[in-house]
Amino acid sequence: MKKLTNSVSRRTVLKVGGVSAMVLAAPGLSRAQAPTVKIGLLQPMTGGFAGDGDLARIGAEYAIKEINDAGGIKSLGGAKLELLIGDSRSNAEAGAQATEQLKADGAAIVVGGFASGISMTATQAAARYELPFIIDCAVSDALMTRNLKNVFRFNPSFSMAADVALKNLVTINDASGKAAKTVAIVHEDGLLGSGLAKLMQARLPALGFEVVEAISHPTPARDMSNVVLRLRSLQPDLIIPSHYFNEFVLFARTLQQQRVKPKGGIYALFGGAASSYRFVKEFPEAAEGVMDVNHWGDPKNPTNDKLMQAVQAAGKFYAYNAPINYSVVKVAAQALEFAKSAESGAIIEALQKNEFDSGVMPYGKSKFDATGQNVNALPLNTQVQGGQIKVIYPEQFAQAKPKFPANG
Amino acid sequence: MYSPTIIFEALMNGLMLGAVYALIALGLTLIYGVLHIVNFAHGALLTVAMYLVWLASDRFGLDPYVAILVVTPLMFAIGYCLQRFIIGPASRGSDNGILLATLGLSIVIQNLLLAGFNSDTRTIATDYAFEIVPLGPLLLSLPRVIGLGVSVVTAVLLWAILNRTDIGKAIRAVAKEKLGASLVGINVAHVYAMTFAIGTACLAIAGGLLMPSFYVSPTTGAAFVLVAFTIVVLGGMGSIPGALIGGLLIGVVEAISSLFLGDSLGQIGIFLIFILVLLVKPTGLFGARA
Amino acid sequence: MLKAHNLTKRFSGLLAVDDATIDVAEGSITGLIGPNGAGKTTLFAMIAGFLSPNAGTVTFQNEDITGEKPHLRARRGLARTFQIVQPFAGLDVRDNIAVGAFLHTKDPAEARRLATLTAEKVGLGHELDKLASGLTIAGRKRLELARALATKPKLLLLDEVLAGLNPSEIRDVLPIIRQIREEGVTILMIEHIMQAVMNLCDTVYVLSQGKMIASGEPRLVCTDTAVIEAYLGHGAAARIKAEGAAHA
Amino acid sequence: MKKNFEFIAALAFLGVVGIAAIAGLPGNILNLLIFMMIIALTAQGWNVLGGYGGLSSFGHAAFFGTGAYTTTILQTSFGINAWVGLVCGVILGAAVGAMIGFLSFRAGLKGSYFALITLAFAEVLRILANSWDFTGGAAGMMVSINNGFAYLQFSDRRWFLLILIGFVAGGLLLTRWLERSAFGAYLIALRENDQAAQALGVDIFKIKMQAITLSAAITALAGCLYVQNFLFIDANVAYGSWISIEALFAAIVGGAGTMLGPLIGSVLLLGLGEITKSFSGGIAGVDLVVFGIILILCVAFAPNGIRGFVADLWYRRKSRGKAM
Repeated sequence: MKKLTNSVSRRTVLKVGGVSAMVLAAPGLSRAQAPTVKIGLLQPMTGGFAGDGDLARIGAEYAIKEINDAGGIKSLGGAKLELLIGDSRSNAEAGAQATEQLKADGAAIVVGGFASGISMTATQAAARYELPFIIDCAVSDALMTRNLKNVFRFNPSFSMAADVALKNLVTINDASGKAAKTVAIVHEDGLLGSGLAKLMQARLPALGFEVVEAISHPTPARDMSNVVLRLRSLQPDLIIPSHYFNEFVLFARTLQQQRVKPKGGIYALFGGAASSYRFVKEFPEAAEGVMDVNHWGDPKNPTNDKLMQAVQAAGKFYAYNAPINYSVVKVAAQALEFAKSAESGAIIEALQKNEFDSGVMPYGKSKFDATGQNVNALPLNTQVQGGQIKVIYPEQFAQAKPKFPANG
Repeated sequence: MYSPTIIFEALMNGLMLGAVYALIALGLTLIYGVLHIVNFAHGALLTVAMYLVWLASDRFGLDPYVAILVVTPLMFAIGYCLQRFIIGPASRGSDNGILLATLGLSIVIQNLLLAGFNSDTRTIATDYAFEIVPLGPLLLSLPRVIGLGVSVVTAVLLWAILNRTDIGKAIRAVAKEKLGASLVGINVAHVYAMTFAIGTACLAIAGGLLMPSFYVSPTTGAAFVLVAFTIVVLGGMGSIPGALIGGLLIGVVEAISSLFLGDSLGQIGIFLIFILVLLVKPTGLFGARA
Repeated sequence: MLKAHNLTKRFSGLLAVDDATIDVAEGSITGLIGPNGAGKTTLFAMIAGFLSPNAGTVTFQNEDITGEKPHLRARRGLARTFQIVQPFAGLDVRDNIAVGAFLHTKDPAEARRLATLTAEKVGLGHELDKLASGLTIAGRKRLELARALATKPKLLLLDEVLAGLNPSEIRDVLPIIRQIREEGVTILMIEHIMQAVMNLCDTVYVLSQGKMIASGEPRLVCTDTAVIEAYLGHGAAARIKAEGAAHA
Repeated sequence: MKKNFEFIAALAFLGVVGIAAIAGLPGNILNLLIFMMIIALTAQGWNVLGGYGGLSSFGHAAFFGTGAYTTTILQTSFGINAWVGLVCGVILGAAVGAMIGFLSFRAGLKGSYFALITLAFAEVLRILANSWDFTGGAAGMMVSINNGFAYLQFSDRRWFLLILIGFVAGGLLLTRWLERSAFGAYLIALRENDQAAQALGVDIFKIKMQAITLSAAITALAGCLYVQNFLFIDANVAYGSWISIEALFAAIVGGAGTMLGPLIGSVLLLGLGEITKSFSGGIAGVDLVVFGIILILCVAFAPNGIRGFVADLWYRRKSRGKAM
């Protein structure tokens, strides 16, 4: 049984390899028909996260157009890139299915994944074919502990981001003369929120903060007024929230309504709405002063502005999905360039061995370690100031000074 | 641990939110009491109502509270048609058939909304959403206070409709004795549809009360409907005072338990109440004898 | 064989059966009659275990079964039919009867063989493969009977098996009931059709407004003043007697 | 006779699928088939209780999830063999079924009440699994990748599909036994009329308990196999309402209370879902709208599902043929 398995899969690999070898051999013969290499973009185009998928597609398409306009993949004879979109339908199972489909449709490499659960099953599906997969923004640490050699992560992991967030918080707080001493954590009871709460409770005390309470709530939440009531009674200097978009909006609005204004303001890590222009435009008052540590494009990179305009032209609100997917496609293209082949093994090797330009992300040179994690990935601190989301930290990317304490 | 003011305020919060829960449950329990069915499409219909309120505000600039006046007859018509032309004929009176037809309907509605509006959440920004009514040391949210008031008025109105009008009498007759009612010339299919319509119209009011401070997405209704089921079961399936008191009770329980236990565990509390009532006293607090 | 003594059942204040006693002798056909709403079916339900009495005892073959569940009584050999026929609509006639036969055998083939035999006994032999929902009223009544018989009862409780049948159908069913008794099954039947009661029963009990008002040989009971008044109203007995005297 | 024909036809269908898979099918088709078989098995479980017993559960996720979590936890936290995990998962799933059944049937719940309480139990389990540490909390759990028969994981998923086909065929066999046995007759009898069944000596509590336990065991098995394929589970996947709904959908659309219903339903629904998705041009939810409409249409025009509908047509044609 086993033997048959191996021989067949090897034959399949050979066949695929053969086809691509033929394609690669072709350019000399038929210049007019430029070969194409397919890049799969796995995103939730439907379901609960459809909005995120949409932004990601805009970013990815922008990158593809840029690359093709600049002459395609040069080491593959100017091969043009074609974007295949796989719809993960916002759930883990469909994510695996869509990855299979991308493979069947001939994707040489897949980027995306978006959420941790979806990325988990999708990368596993890709592993069956040793199909290279670069995760765009899923943060769960567990994703990179599986020894899947086809899987890479472009974005910072949760613990990397948490380190940065805590370090920056201390720096900002120190600069204000330690305005904030007590902290309340308000989090959704899912993967993101619970993980954050646990980590913050473990590490904040050592940094001189007192965690007065960690309040969890379900998603979707019907009501935040009782959570806010508790906060009013606790009077923390700083609130660290972690929710998805809807709950963040509900929370911020309820805070505003109940006149709860913690001195230090709101400091979010991967905040659901804090880095969303939609929130900022729809509820400017509730959003003002909110700080977030999140994936964010380098504001000093001119391409980032162009991306923002492209998003606005499509009638959407800008969020990190666009720049990060623009950049991850760029990385994939560079990997193809290095690999000089559209074959899985070569691409994986190229990803392991080289350094990459990070597109519009503030990662400097991206480099993947043995687990596949980009060691130079870095989240940015943002703050809503005057109805704009401004980068406030680290300094080399900062557009504005932090306003801290936000309500001081 | 908490100051009495905070606890009292949580209590008020619970009462005020519970009133809106009760309004949602009123429709559900009315439909159960007459048609003897659990309407699984109730949550989806609440979502429809909320979208209609949102549309009225977004497209025509209507205030959500004013929109209630427009959306209520609309929802009434939708409810009537659904029961008269889809659920009724499709289920042919079988209990299981109705259960499945309403389940199918809820899936259709929810996903039509998804296809039409995608999954973005919609909110209405109003000037008064953040207003508070200071009551001594308490800060009560204005939309919530309005919610409490309107819910109580609606419940009284519903009671008056059932007890003082011809259709109300027909509804009560059908609820008591379907065969007898049809023998004395009451059109049972019409009465069923009217009941469903009234129950659905209640959702329009609930939608209007929620929108100023809440959001709507295609799955929003689902978050409320399980609570509504609990209230209906707790109050006694089919009992209108039961739904009202059950709603207020659940609101208070939720508020107090989330104050002391956190919101996540508060949810389990609701389900446990639900399970316990079903197991121990399926007729609920005010239900008719089985 | 069956002793139901001093049974009382209250429904939220309403006294449906009030201290009623009934004895069924082994091998007999015993009738239970009474005007509509007298509580006959309630009494039946208590004997079969579907309702538990507020007071009184049910003894079957000298064992107290008052608190026992219906299915355990069925296993003792106490079977009942329902006034409103309740066929298992999704099953064909044979399988309907087999449900009863499974009480004594777990072998599907044997149960279906028994079911076929029972069906033939009640005259359903040619409709074995029909769905139960496709039977006529008379057919369903027979099915109801066959299903109960398939449990091999010692005592059969028949709740108006003749109601709703036309005279010729009744004529067909009467010998079947007699035949069942001849095979050693004791029968207690609720019946409205007096012709059948007079014809079949050894003993008759009369229930009126929850109370047992008379019992005895059918002929005697029918002339009992209390019985006539229960059916026809106060003073009716006297009128009938007077009329009878006038005719004589 | 006709039941035999159906049974053989179903086995033949499964055989053809198996042979086609061995001969070589693209990965996405293979994936779809695997998923169809998992849903078919889940629905076969639902069918025992909901179809034959007439007790519509809206919370079969409770069993699916328990099976899935049990095998996952045993494998990852205790290093227990996948097959042993599978057996334990099935047993624990059955136990949860028995517990829910004991509570609900003792209280005499049926119809809407039973539907609601099963839904509530599944939700409670979902919330608990989402917050407990030993279920991995909200992060969910992963089964590590280890290919081989002993691990019930295969680098070549055709073998996995074949195993699934085997289980689904086992489900068919079980259903066939059920239809002929005393247990099955009792189950249908209590569905149609529990009082009449009691009068015939049927211990309805016991039969219902047996039915929910068997039903839960089969669905738990499907949950275990689900994990072996996706290797990842979290509370929303395991205990989410989607699996309850899909189990119920497949069984009812295919034909509740029939041997072939669950298989027909799952193949049809998932197949149709794929087709709709490819035609809906990326608009979300269209496939589910179609599902919902099919359910309503089935309730209205084919109360015995596709299987019943086709059988009716078949016999009507046959009897017309006879008349001529």
